[in-house]
Amino acid sequence: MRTLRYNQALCEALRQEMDRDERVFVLGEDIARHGGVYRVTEGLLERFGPERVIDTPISESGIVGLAVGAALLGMRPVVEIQFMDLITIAMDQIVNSAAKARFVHDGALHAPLVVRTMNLGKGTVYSSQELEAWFTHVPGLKVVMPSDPYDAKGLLISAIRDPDPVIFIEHKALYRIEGEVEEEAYTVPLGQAKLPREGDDVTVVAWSSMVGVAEAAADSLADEGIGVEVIDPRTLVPFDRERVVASVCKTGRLVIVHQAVRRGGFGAEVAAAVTESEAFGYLMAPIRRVANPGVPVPKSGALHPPALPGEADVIGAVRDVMAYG
Amino acid sequence: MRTLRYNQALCEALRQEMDRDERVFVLGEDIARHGGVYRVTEGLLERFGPERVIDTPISESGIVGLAVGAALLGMRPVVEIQFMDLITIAMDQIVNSAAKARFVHDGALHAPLVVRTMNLGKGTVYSSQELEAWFTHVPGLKVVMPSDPYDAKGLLISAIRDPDPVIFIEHKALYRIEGEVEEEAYTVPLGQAKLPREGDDVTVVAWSSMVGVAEAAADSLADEGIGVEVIDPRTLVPFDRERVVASVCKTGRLVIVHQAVRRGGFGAEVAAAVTESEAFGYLMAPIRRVANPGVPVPKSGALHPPALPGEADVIGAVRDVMAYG
Amino acid sequence: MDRKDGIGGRELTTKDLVEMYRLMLQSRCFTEQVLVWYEEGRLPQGLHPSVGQEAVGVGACYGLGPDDWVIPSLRTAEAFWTRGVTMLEQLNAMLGNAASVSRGKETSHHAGYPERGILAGTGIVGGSIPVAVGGALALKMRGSEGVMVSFFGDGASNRGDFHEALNLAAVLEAPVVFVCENNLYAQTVPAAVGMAIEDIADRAMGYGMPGRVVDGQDVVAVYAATQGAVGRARRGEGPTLLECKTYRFLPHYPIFEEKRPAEEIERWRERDPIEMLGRRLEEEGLLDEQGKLEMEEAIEAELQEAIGEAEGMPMPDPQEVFENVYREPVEAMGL
Amino acid sequence: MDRKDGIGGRELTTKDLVEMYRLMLQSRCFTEQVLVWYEEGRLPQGLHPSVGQEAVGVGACYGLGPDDWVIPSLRTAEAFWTRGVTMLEQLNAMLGNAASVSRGKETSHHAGYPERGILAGTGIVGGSIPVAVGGALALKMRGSEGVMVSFFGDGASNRGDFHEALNLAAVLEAPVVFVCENNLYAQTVPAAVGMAIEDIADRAMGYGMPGRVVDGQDVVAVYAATQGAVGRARRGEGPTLLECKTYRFLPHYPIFEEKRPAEEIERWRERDPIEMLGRRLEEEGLLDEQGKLEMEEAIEAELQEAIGEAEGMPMPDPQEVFENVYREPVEAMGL
Ligand SMILES: Cc1ncc(C[n+]2csc(CCOP(=O)(O)OP(=O)(O)O)c2C)c(N)n1
Ligand SMILES: Cc1ncc(C[n+]2csc(CCOP(=O)(O)OP(=O)(O)O)c2C)c(N)n1
Ligand SMILES: [Mg+2]
Ligand SMILES: [Mg+2]
Repeated sequence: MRTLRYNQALCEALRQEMDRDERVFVLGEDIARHGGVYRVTEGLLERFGPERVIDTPISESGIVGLAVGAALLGMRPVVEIQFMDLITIAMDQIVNSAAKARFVHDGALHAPLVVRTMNLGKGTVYSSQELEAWFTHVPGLKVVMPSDPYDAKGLLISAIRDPDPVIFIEHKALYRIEGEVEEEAYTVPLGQAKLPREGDDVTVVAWSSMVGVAEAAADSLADEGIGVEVIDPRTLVPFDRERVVASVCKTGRLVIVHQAVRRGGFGAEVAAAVTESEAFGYLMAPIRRVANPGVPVPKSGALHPPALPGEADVIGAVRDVMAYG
Repeated sequence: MRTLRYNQALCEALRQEMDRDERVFVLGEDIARHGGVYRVTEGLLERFGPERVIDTPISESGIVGLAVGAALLGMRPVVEIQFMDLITIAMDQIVNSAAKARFVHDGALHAPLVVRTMNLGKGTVYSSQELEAWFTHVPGLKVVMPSDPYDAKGLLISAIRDPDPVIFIEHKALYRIEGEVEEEAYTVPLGQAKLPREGDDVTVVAWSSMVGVAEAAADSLADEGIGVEVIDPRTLVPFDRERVVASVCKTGRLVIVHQAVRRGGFGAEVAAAVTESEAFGYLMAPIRRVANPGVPVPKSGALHPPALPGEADVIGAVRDVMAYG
Repeated sequence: MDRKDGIGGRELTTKDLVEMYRLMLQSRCFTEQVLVWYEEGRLPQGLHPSVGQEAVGVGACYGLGPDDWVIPSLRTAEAFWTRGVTMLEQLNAMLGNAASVSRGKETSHHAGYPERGILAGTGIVGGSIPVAVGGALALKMRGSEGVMVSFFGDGASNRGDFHEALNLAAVLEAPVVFVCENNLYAQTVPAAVGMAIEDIADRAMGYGMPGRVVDGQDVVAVYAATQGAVGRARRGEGPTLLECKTYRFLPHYPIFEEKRPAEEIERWRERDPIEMLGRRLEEEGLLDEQGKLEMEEAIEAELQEAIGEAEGMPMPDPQEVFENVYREPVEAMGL
Repeated sequence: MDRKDGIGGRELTTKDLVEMYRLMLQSRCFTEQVLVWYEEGRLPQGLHPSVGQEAVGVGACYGLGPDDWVIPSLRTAEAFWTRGVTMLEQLNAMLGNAASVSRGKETSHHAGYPERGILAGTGIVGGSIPVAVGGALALKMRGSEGVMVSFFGDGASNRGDFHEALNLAAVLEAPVVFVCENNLYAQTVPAAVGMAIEDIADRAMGYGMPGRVVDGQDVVAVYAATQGAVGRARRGEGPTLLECKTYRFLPHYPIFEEKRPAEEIERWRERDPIEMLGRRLEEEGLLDEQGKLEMEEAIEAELQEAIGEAEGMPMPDPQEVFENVYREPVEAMGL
């Protein structure tokens, strides 16, 4: 298989879906003439023309609302919101117009739109927030967070074909990573976790940019003789609960890693779900979360270490749960 | 002490704070001429005039942004957002303008505003969402959810005097309940839970409209010989973690009750925090959450039973955790 | 046939005028009766009465075709009637019974009837304006001749979504007609407190589209203005903002106290849209007192029958609440 | 002294004109130097160059008093200089060192300097327009004579917050001046693609406030228009929208490819605001070639000294990230 970068894999997914299905169109700021700030929509304008590749004014709420209307009347819009912090403007349209359309129409209509956005991880205070947890709390929305180029393509195709509104969250730290990607269009089903590392001692659940960090930590810990099982759920809604629960039943220890703020983060949901499950009886140590400790992400790199979770934090947490009891 | 209804207690808090501090003013839709849909601002226009009691156009984002600006330049605005679902429009201003003002100005300025809003519990699909979890995830915000008239007054006064932005969440189901309320202005500190019921067998953490439900369940369960300790955290940020952890260390069992959707709800955070804490070693049963199981709140009462948690659900969950193992 | 001044639509026949009268009358009868039933506790909810504003929804929807779509505001009951929804259907929706269009999931003013070109609006005032633009864009992209009509109030025109939606519609040349029902109040806040302008139509200029003030009490004027705008949209000439000046004769919702000046209400009651058309029909000898009475009796009969039938319907199975949250059942989400 | 046509402010002296020239020149030198340092990896970030637009921020802020406040856009570097912020201060902010105004928490274009009447804007385009209205309202409520000046781009004027903010300002008669820097592009999207109108000033009519088109390359014109609007606001006559037509000579941000038509850029470069004022100063014998050179040298010297000093500063202690999230330390939140 050839390799592609994460952003190229996404671009290929869009191109192939637009080739396949003329109802698919893309819209957002700087996505047409410029090809997207992260080049995910590069070349689409030239191929599909300005009717299907639309540069919009700065109107995040308006364009998501517009996409909902287009989806309800038979199109398959893919909106780009330039970074996650901006989605704060479009929450009404996502939560009220999109998420509830199928419900209020009792299935007679539905809103098959994809909102692509990205967590930037480290930007300014106003461009570093990771807000996936909000969307998981809203019935009607699916939430997808690919961690590598292969999944990026396959999950985006699944998201576009999915009949429900999908919040598709990319990550700036991943756009340049390369990986093998099939040329043909393919789907990665929503709701199936993958296990980039298997191990018997500790389960580490991580997603998006944190999967690589967890893998690196697992590799270091292997040298210490600690077997870490890394689970990448790939989609938070639907969530592959069974896979996580089975792993914790095996290892008896769980560490959850995300870059978002710990308090109220989706890690809490994973921890709570495991604690509610049959895995409870197997837990040998408290569940640990590695996450932003509750601060805005500051601009200065000097202030990053305590704010942003890294490999050392994961290693520390794994050692802690191993040492418990 | 005389008794007041919850909404009257809130109104008294506003009136007394406006008497005390001329920087305090209120704004929102239908709050002046009409006195608020739930009469929380009744009589304020007559007493303080239209400069300090402002009926605004329907501009939720604009009025929260406006309140942030006024707060930064020395005022103490109290905004009303007519119900929680509407706050989806104002998320940018809350999350970016308000929550981060102190941080980006490194304390040289801060934004002492209160956003009052209410969970309606049962309305239409579009007026029943309980979204407190979102705000707990945002560093810089405090989140207050009083469950009775006494706390309503004392916590609102604390919120107004607090130098940080506070999301103050009332509940429609509570507005008419009566309770004893001191005439003088008083504060209930943010971050201190209360224990409306003490018990040794199971800890039940519940807030807002669910406190009464939990109390009723506790009373029924007492007849069965089960001692339920009900904890009302009163504020989710700051959260009285110590009190909850100590209780679980004592009882070994935890049930969390909220009306919001379970997935991604604040109950997950409570469960995760307890699982991470020293209480872990005392847990004798899986933690259980009683909450909306993941559906929009439907309009028809016929569809409510599975969607809305009630006393029977709390009783069932408590019995479950008692029966475990 | 659309004239340059934005007046359009085919010539209305006697039958049309009588039917418009009937639709407005039905709306009035339905609303007044529902409010009584609500008072009596016979219905679980009231509604946002459109009494006084009937000409707007009827005039704007009359003349729309099967490919056209509308999104009513919380108050545009007339859009439902004019698009062919029956009183029984809306009563089912209000009761939330198993026969209702959403099988109890949502109520009448947020009901969608896709096969009659009605999309449900959300409860967030102004939120459906961008949705309407998207619907219009989809119609255009799919090569349909259809046009979208978006209804909202004066209050909604102060929402950011109004601004973004009208701007988007203009740049995308979406086939949409914006019908602002300016009834001078947003709940209890006078339009004059919510904005420092007289005519919302003036906002159109800021988007590069035509804006017109329309007499919202004159159903024929509303019809003609809407048809003019619909014609423009159908020909690919883009969106139009119509501001229909109107007034609700009743409070926002039953629980709201009436605090508007009595003389203001009185003044507007003199321009009752039903009476205005009724007088014309009478003057032109098209419908006399007797005809009106028979019409009203027919409506009342249908209404009484409908409530009986609606009340006789079973309620939905509670477990249906887990359906149509997603295509898959809720449990499939794993959490 | 404000004339009826909205032109106002005291007569500018020679000293004023030379100082305005100097401020624009400093902004240009700073930006160009910073972009080089950024290329060289000497600074951790670039900036949104205002090259070509210097007349707007300088003209609008010149003449503001100590009680007045501004919120700059991401591109209004000139607001900082004109309000007295030094190049050293902004370099500290860019480096995120311990001496920076936010001790590393945020960067230069989102920096606030309260003691100089500068509020930090957020990174959400348009988001600070309602905040400015609230600031203005606070000034009015506190009985201050101060006026708020809100800067934003053409792109921001398509945001819902622009609409809500201008409408609120009008109904509340807030002492605020809206200065739209219309540089014809929002990142890579031409204003003509983002809106179907020529003049953003036309939007003012929809709120009931005056809107004026201003030559944004002519610093004196910007000064006079702003002073006129500030005078109105100070007298309690409410807000004004000024649209300054301008152009950025460089791409949005260093990473963006230049795709705008070369001839368009060329055309605007002929109206370089610094050269325009420079020519006038020369013609009027107020500042000659030599004087300009000396001025530039002085700026360069200050700049070189500043970077040395800024680079010599210690970085903040990482634990400071836990400060000023709340008044209390983060741990006090319990979770
Ligand atoms: C965004 C939003 N804000 C507030 C409300 C509460 N609310 C419901 S109807 C209404 C007034 C709407 O006024 P207008 O748009 O003029 O329509 P009208 O009711 O007069 O027909 C308000 C404030 C809401 N539903 N949505
Ligand atoms: C609401 C929002 N959408 C998108 C962005 C990304 N973005 C940053 S600057 C910019 C363009 C702003 O254009 P304009 O308002 O004209 O200001 P200019 O950069 O031209 O000075 C965009 C789209 C943002 N920061 N905020
Ligand atoms: Mg109205
Ligand atoms: Mg611009």
